[in-house]
Parts: sequence; structure tokens; C-alpha cells
Amino acid sequence: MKVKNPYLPIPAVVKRAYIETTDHMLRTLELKFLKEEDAQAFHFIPGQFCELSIFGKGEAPFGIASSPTEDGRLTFTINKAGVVTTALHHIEEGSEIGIRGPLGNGYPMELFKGKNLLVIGGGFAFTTLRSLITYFLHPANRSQVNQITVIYGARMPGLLLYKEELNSWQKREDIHLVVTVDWGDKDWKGKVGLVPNVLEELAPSSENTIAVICGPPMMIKFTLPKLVALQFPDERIYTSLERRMKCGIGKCGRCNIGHLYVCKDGPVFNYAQLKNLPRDD
Amino acid sequence: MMEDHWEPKILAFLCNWCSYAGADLAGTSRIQYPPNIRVIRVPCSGRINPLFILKALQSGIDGVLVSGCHPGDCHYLSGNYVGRRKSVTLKRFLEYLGIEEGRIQFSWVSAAEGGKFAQVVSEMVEKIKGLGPNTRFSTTLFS
Amino acid sequence: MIQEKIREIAKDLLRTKKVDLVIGFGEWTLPLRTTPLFIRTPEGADHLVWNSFCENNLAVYLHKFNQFKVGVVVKGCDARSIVALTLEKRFKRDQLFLIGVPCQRMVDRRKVKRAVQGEILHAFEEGDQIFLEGEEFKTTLRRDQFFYSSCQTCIHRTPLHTDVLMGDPVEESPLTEILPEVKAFEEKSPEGRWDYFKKEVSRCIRCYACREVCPMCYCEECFVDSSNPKWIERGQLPSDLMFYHIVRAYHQTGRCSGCGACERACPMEIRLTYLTQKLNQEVKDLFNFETGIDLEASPPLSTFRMDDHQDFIK
Amino acid sequence: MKWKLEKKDFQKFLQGLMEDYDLFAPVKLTEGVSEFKKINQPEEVYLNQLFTQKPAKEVFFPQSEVMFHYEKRGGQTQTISLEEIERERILLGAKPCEIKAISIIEKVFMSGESIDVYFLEKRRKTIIMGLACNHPLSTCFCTSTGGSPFLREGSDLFLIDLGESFLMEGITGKGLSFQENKFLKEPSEEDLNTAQLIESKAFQKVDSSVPVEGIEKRLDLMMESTFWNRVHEKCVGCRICTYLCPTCHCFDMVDEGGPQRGQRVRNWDSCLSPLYSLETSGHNPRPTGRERTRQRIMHKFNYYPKIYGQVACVGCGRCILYCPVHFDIRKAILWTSPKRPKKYEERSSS
Repeated sequence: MKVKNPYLPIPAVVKRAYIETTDHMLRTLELKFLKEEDAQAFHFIPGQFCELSIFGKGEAPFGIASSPTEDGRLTFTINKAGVVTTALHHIEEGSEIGIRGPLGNGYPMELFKGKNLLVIGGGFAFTTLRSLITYFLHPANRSQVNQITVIYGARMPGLLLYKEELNSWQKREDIHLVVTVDWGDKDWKGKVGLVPNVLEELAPSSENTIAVICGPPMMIKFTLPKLVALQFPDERIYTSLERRMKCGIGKCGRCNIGHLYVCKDGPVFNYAQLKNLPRDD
Repeated sequence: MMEDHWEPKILAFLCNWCSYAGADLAGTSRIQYPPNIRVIRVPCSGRINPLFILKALQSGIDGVLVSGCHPGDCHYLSGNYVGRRKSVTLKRFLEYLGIEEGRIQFSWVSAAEGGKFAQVVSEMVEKIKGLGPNTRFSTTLFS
Repeated sequence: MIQEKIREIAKDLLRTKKVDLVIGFGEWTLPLRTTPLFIRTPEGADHLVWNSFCENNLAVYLHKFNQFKVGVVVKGCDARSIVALTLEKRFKRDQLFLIGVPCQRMVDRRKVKRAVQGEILHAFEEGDQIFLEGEEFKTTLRRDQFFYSSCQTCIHRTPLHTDVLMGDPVEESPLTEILPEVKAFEEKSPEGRWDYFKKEVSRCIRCYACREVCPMCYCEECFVDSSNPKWIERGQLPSDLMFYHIVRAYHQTGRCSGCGACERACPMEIRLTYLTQKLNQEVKDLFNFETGIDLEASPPLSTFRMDDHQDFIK
Repeated sequence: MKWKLEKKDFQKFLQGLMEDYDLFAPVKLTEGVSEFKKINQPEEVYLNQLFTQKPAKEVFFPQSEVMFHYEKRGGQTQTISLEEIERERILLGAKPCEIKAISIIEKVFMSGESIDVYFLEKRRKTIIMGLACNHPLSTCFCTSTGGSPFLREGSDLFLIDLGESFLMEGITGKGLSFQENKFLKEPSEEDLNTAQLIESKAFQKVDSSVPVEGIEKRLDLMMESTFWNRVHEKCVGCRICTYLCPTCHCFDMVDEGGPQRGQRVRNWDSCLSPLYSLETSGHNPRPTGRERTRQRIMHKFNYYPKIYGQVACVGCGRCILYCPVHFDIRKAILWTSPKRPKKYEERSSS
């Protein structure tokens, strides 16, 4: 029997592409598989990622920003930093792209059932959190979790992702969204303050609640103690890790933390797991 | 590539202030010279990184010409003097390794020397034609 | 005894806290070899040794310890690297305490191994003799038959600009004027030279040991690792291997002390010193410059003279 | 099943093999340097008791391997995978340690949800003819890591050099299938005795005192040990120990070519290179030699054993022999152990 080659990218096209932020560093790509059978075979859960290929430039991993509840919509938000991400910023609508995935474990959706959800995001790490929130906001899934509370922070208003969506969430009753920025501008009417402080102020109950936190290392470093102060146990705090990755399937090395591979055993871990891992950061 | 149809490809790094203007003058004065050169304008002949020359040769270029201002005329006062030292050591080293003498050449061409530029290019093309295609160091992997 | 003197100096430096650590050579598990040691206590200094197998250029470690005061055991070539690095402002000379050892030339362990049948299990030297012992043999070799070729052409064996010299200076004359490899190479036709060079580097496995052991290779990002621009591919294509070796050698122009560490490090035994030695020779001919001799002279490629050679320019 | 192959018939024997298989064996590159390569003429085979620098893993996992070509045709990019190899292969002359290492890499590449098809294809289509290690070196410690200079496991056919002839042992069905070969003869009682003698002599020569036993547990407690602060100091960060290691299997994937056509290539990579874990943001989880050396040792003796239940070191000694600064992994192992001699305390280097 022929074994599937996990290194071959599946062909797709860029259906839509748009800049998200005023600094032009974040761009969202909406992709579509070229072949219907590939689209049919692609099943993912929030928190998983894909390797995107630009032929001639290479491959890089990106968290999936869309939710499986969005009728096959597949989006990624890309931070311009290196060779591949720069190419992904220059690629035009209608251009070809290669996809490998979905990769990684994703969020443990089963464990979230019947719980309150506290989602804390900072900067462009909000992508997979958007996927998670959108999943549970879907009418078919909304009853799976109780309250949904979201704290999302960016450095400046212009750097917030998915603004229209944030606006629509603000208006909904079934989600409590707090958007905050480090520095406001003259048009900013919302909250100004760092995410850890906003969390402290908001002081959500940890009872029957799962916290999911994603953001820059500094934000995580200062937010974790606040969660601990709110009596969140380590096994109910989830995060998604980033590492340099190549193969995405646990073969090439490099992304390991101790004996776990971020690409294969992660990227989602809870803090009880992380505490047992050797520190290598 | 058929041997008898072969025309050498020559890459010329010309300094912005003298040699590029010299090439321009050759053109506007309608002085004839062979069309085998591709020009890359650089700020100064001292700007030439030896990697540029090697990359050109590896990519299948048959000859590399570096041309700058005459001694004393450098727009940046001493760029061409520093470049001169790099040039001589690199040239000698590559020839020591076995790259044919003449694959890389150097010249001083001022903005007023359109005729000299044409002559340098003509002579170089002849020389490279004599050497034949650059096979020692070129790799054609993918276009 | 040089070894005793080195230990004494090192002890004194550490006891009086003139330095934070002393980098020198120590015995380790294999015969015909030593290993770099990093000594931080006066007692530790008893592990320092000196013999014909102190082949590493310890200047390479000074980048790592540029925040410290370091005592370092140096041969002639190592000291020249340090002068070159000081000129490039990698560290301040007063951070260093150079324990100079007039070098009796180092012994090429590979040549020795090839001179006997079977694995050498023990080796020691006395005077001009090397005593070797294996499971089924015992033999004595003459030290002077087995020098590294880079050591044969070495002129300045007595380290210059050191803080202290262990023993009397040795005479400044090379065993051979031109490296035999350079001579043999030059005698070939251009085509023959290119073929030889290509064949040698075709064994390269891109471990970059030649780069990593060289004190002068300290770029933040080496051109081979740069992805933007990407100068060469990462694979085993012959032209990429040649590209790497041409540029690695050429980057040493006017900076190479001729220590030969690159060639010794190569697990595939690729000849490398015929490249750098030739460049040294050119720099001497063209600019009358020798690396690591003069503490004031600018590196030759970062300066110029009005009357530099220019016959080659049209 | 055991046979005898006279050395005078050896080339003819190889010639016969080459009719049906691609033969891979050590080839001499220059004095003292050899490498596993595809054999074109039987006389190229350089079978002796010396090591090749790069281990036999290269036959299954080449240093640089094209994974697929891509080409834009009619506005659409086609990818053509090069995983398939046309002919079955024979790997001849690999030492028991290297063969054991192949099984260690196998566990990573051929298990889990995704299978490395490039490795799998070559592994599946290769018959291994191992060569007994008659003269282990003083740097060998295979018996400390659960191997032996005469370990048959992993070989399909096992060769023992008797001087004038080889004794061949069929180990697996694939190996036994050679019994019809006309050059194979019945070995004499004396041949078998000689082989026995060589085996026990070789076995005794190997250092079995390196304290590998229990190292996984010991390292569990050593992640933050000051040991790492010193052990890496002399390491200059070259990749020799990882590239020459028969069990190291990290790789990088890069594109060669342009947007129109090109290829994706995988090349060996090394945890000792700072670029290995450097993220595009500039953050590096393993910023210094301390973390990188720790990763190398931990991966072999703690992380890998945690997943697969055995250490990822076969005790071949290549990393000791070829290290330009004479790092000795046996000493690093010893350092983790209570057997550590006191006198090494102040020179905590390996």
C-alpha cells in the first residue's frame, strides 16, 4: 500500500487578501483548495496550524484563523518578518499557494464543554483564539460552553485584528468582550491599559472556568500570576506555543521542548504540562 | 547551447559617478561596441563585494567587468583605492585557483571617456570569446 | 620546564585575581591530542600541559569571553590572531594576559597515525622523540618528521606582544619557505588547479568546522547562512561547495595567521591551508604586510596606498 | 545458516549482486577518508575495518535530498515527488553500531501519524549486509549502549572477515535468500571456530564501563544543573559530531529555484548551530552553547529514551574521534553518574 507523503503541499489559491492593521505588518489571506476532494478531506479544529508554501521561497507555519464552522473558509493572518512571510505579503489574489495540514493538536474542545471560557489574547497571537471563539459562538456550538469572556489587547487601536468582527461581538449578549490598547488615540473610545491589569480589574471567577491565553511572551509572563491569583489551577490554563518549525510532523527536530514536539504534541499545552517540561526558552 | 552560436554574457559593475556616465557617453555619442554586456550601476567601485563577482560567475556569466573612477577622482575620495586592493587580491586568488585569466577585468573609465569604455568592452568581449564559455564555475540549476 | 612555568603563571594570575580565567591546554582521553581547558581556580592550573599536541588556536574562545579578563596560553600563530583581532577591535588588549610559549612546532597526529599499523593507545614525547604504544607494537618516531605543514612554513614561532614569555625565543626561520602544497598546486595548469580544488572540496560536508575553529571567523551571520540575500544553496552542489571555500578563504585575506586550525578541524581531511597561505603570500608581496606582527598597522584591505599595484587595471 | 565466501570470489560475488541491486558500500575518497556510495565497479568497494566518516545512515537519509520538483505548467504548479527509488538496494559493509542506529532513526521516521516516505522507501527496499567489527577502537563503547561489535540484529546477512574469506550468516529471510548463490560454500569447523575467537576478542576490547545505564533518570534531575554551564565551554559550535553521528537525524527543508520551477530539498541540520532554533522574530530559545550542548546530550540520553525506551547513542565514538576540540561524550556521560571521579571536579569539561 502506498503511504501518503506528508511533505507534499496541497495546491490552493489565494481567494482574498487584505491588510489588517495600520502598520501594514499583518495581512489576512483567505485560501481555497484547488481540488474539491482536498477541501472535503481537510478537517481541522481551532488551535491547529498549517505549513504554507510559496514555491521558491519555502515554507512557514501559521495558526488557522478561521473556524471549522465557517463553511470551509480557511484564513491565516500573517506577520511580515522573514522571507516566506514577506512573500506572503506580496502574493496577489488568485495566486497559487501550497498548504500542508492541519497540523498539531488544537484546543481540547471536549474538555471545554460545560465550562466557562476566559480567552485572553494579545497582539497578532489572536488568530487561533478567533478560531476558537468563532467556533463556540456558532449557534450549533454555543450551548457547549457557558459564559464566554474575551480580553483582547493590542499596542494601539490600529493594530487590532478583525475589527468588524470585534464590533459585532461587542453587540452580542452571549459574549463578554473587553478590548484594550496600550496607547489610545484621539478616536479611541475603548479601554486603555495592559492586558494583565485589565484582567485584574475584571477579576473573572475561576470557578468552572478554562482560561486560554495567547500573546507575546511579556504579556504571558505578567498575566499568568494574575490568573494564579484568581485561583486558576495550572491544568485549566491553556496556551499555544511557538517554535521554529520545519516539517510540522515531529521528524525534523528543532521545535522540541524536552521530549515533546511543539508541532506534533502541541502547539496547545496547559500549564500543568509545561511546568513538568524542562525550561528551554 | 551550440558552441558556434555562443555569445559571451558579460556583467559590468559600473560606478555611478564615472564609468556609468562614461558608458552613457559612449551611447549618446553613438560609439559602437558589442552588445554583450549587462550593466549594474553601483555607487562606487569600492562597493564591489567579492560575493557579487563570484555569484555572477556561478550563475553562468562568462566575464565580469568592474569599472570605476581614475585614481584621485573618486566621488568618495578613496573608495576606488580600497577597491583596488580588493580587486587585485581577488583576481590573483581566483587565477591561482584556476579561473581563467581575463574572466574578471578591471578598468578606470571617467565620465568623459566614452571611447575608452567602448574600447574596454570590445577588448573584453574578444578576450572572453577566446576563453570560451565559463564552464568551470557556472551552475545552471533552475532559471 | 615550560609546562611548570605555565602552571605557575596561571596559578599566580588566578590567585591574585588578575584574570577571571585562564584558557590553556590539558590532557584528555586520546593520545596525540590535548583539549582546551578553562581554568578558574589556582588548583585547577595543575591540569595545564604543554607538548607537541597543543594544536588548537585558543584565540577562538576570546569572543565568548570578551566580557572577562582572560589569561590565555598562546603559540606564535595564536598570538598573531590575537593581534589581528585587536586591530579589528574585537576586544581590548588590556583584557588579556598572554602567556606566550615559543613554539617548537606542532605534531600532525594524522601523519603519525599513518606511520604505524594499528591503533595508537599511548603516546608521549621526550626531546625529539615520540614514543608510541599500541596493542601489538611499540615504536619511536622522530618528532621533526611529523610537523603540521602549516608549522613547517611558520616564521614567527615566538609569540609577539605577549605579557610573559615561557622560555627563550626560538629562531625565526621556516623549515620550508613555501608550503609544499602551495608549490605543488602552483605547478599545475590552471585547469589542473581548478580540478584539484574541486575534487578536494567535493568531500565537504558543510559542518563548518573550518569556520568555527577560526578566530577570524566571527561574523554575526556568515554569508552561507544568510537567507536574504541567499548567496548559495544549502546542499551539496559542487559549485556551492567551491563558492563557500573560495569566500571562506578569501575573507581571511590579510587576517590569517596561518595557524592551520581550519585544516586540522576538517573531518574529511580537505586541504585548506594552500588557499590561505597563498593569500598571505600575496598580501606580503603586494602590500608588504604580515598578519599579527604590527600592533599599529591597519589591516591591508581596510586601507590603501596611493602607489598600490594597479598594472592589472585598464 | 552459515556460508563461506572466499575473498578471491568476492568481486565476482559483488558483480552478481550488482546485476539485481544497486550496491552501496564504503568507497575511498582519499587517504583515511571514505564514504558510503553507490558502487559502479566492484573494485571500488573499500571494505576494511576502518570507519567511514559519515555513517551508513546516508544511504537512507542523504545529507542533501531532493524531496520533490515543482513546476508551473499552464498556470498551475505541479509537484513531482522523488520518493520512489527504482531498484532495490544492498547496503554492504555497515558496522553493527551503524545498523543499530538505523533502527533508532527508523523509530522516528517510520512511526506516528505521519510517515517519512523518503526514508521508508529506501529502508523497505534495502537489504543490509552488515560487517562484523573485528577491531574495535579504544573510543568504541557500543557494549555500554546495548550493542556489540558482532550484533547481528538489523542485518539481513552478516559478514565476518576471516582474513582470506568471509563467513556469512543469513539472519533474515532476505538474507537467507542468497543461499543459492554459486560463490557461497560450506564453512569448515575451523572457520566457525576462528569466527568465534575473533568475536570474543572483539567483544572484550570494547569499553563497557561507560555508565549509560540509568542515565535517563539521572538527567531528569539535571536540566538546570551547573554542569551545563561548563560542559559546553570548549565546543566551538561546528556540526561534526551531529553530522557524523549515526543516530542524529535532524534536517532542514529549503527551496532551490524560482517561482516557475525548482525543487524542495532537505539537508541535514544540527542542534549545535545557533540558526537551528532561531526564530524569525530574532528570539532564540537556545541562545548559547549551554542550551545547545544540553539539547544534544539530552536528546540522546533523555528525550529520545522517554519516547522510545532506549538511548539514541550507539557508542561508535565518531564524535570523540573527529571533534576538533576533543570533546568526549563518554566523559559527559560519566559526569552525570555517581561514579564520577573526584579529581575531575575542578575541570568540569568533557
